[in-house]
Amino acid sequence: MNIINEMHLRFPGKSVNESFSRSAVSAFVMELDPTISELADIKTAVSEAVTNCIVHGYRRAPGTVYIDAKITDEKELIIKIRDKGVGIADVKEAMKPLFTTAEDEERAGLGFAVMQSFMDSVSVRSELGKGTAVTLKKRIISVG
Amino acid sequence: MNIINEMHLRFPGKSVNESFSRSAVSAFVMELDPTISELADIKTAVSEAVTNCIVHGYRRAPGTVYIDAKITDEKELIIKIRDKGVGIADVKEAMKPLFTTAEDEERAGLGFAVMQSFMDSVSVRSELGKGTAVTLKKRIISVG
Amino acid sequence: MIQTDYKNDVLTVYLSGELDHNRAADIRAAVDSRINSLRPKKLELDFSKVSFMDSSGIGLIMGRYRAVGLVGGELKIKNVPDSLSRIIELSGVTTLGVL
Amino acid sequence: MIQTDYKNDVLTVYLSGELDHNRAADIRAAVDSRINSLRPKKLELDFSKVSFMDSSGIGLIMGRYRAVGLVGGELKIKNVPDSLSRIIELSGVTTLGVL
Ligand SMILES: Nc1ncnc2c1ncn2[C@@H]1O[C@H](COP(=O)(O)OP(=O)(O)O)[C@@H](O)[C@H]1O
Ligand SMILES: Nc1ncnc2c1ncn2[C@@H]1O[C@H](COP(=O)(O)OP(=O)(O)O)[C@@H](O)[C@H]1O
Repeated sequence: MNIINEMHLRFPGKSVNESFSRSAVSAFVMELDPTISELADIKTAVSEAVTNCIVHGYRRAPGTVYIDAKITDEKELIIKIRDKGVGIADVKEAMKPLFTTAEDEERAGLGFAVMQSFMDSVSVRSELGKGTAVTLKKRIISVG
Repeated sequence: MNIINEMHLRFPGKSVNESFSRSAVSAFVMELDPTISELADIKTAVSEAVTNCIVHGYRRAPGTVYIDAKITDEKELIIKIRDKGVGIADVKEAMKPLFTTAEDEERAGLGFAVMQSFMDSVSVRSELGKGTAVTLKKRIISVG
Repeated sequence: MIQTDYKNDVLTVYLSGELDHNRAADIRAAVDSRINSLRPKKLELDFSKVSFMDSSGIGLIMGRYRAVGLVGGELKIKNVPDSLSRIIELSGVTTLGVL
Repeated sequence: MIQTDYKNDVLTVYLSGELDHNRAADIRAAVDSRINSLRPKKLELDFSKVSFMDSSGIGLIMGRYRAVGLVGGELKIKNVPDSLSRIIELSGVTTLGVL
């Protein structure tokens, strides 16, 4: 497996950048000629992870969101989305559907569930007080 | 004048990233609610500058292209596009319409002319053997 | 910013564009102020013009389900585009009988 | 990848999508191979489906002007969308009488 393209993006954790960042990732993926539905899945998963950095990671103090995306020669997209925010105490619990620590803000507790359903794999590394990194992978199926 | 949003992007100087990078900048600018024509101008200017990094800056050896974009509270977009490539010996000459050092590759020598025509201002800093940085500015006119 | 319609005790809200966390707060405020002043028997959220939605949209649906319930009304969501059917199903809101 | 049409000594090339440096090389190769095998009296580049173009597209036009000239033909460009008119005018290709 070789990396054939990559991009590195960082921006302040402001809500307006949720839309910007998923569009940027979407533009990066175009090289793989994804279907509309694959593209929608990727945008949705990226939106969940970026929103989590902003809503949860930087809940106490604003900070920078980092996206590193790679494309392999096997048409796999690997996206790491990370913050240097509060971190997650119990990742396993956090990933359970409907679990949320921000109910009053109408978070549904489904961000990780959506990422898992829409991508091939989701892995989370987090340390309290240090931040959280979510790595999403999806293989784009060639058509034709 | 205050910076209200910014983004920093880097990617390898591959031709496929010409399209990716202008789309990413375009997505970043959406916050300013640009007209379709303003958006097209920005995409075109960014495409010229990024293509120059790839075609000229990294002519001898591939390298990374860097984009730093900012939005001010006066609705000004400031985009710096730079490479660490060969640099430009005579910037004034390089900026003249129809001047090109890559005629055999069908470069028209109009990249800088397009940037100047489509943006409010273009400034170039370059050092031989060190690289080139082009800064593009454009104020987005509010509608309504 | 959002288009609404009120007729025969039914409040219809036409959502549009990309429904993410950034947009959800404004929509929530606009819809809740109408719910509280009109106290509709039924709140209809029309998704036909929604081009994108993440789980923030689910939170918005659940929240309006509760908000309209508090004034004795019920929620219906309609015209969900095919592209959103997966996230709607995954969310389980269908079990609330809102569809 | 590019659609072409040849009739009565006229070679028509239907360009589409985003015409940048990345795309230009492939288009150049495809068009020049047809120019050299067909030796058309006229080459028409149809821009109606081009959604974006930077100065690489100008280089492509100038290059085909020369390439078709070498086999005794002339170049015409047609159906230029409004969105591209500014870059076309700025380029000065209009002075070649190709429009
Ligand atoms: N980047 C992050 N930083 C800190 N906590 C996070 C982060 N991402 C997720 N979490 C925690 O995991 C929980 C579940 O996340 P998720 O499934 O996306 O649901 P939601 O965002 O709706 O709460 C969050 O409520 C939060 O407690
Ligand atoms: N990033 C760069 N690195 C090195 N040289 C550059 C760079 N950008 C522009 N140049 C020089 O300036 C010239 C004019 O650039 P431009 O007006 O964009 O026309 P073109 O790209 O068609 O040659 C180029 O031919 C090249 O010699």
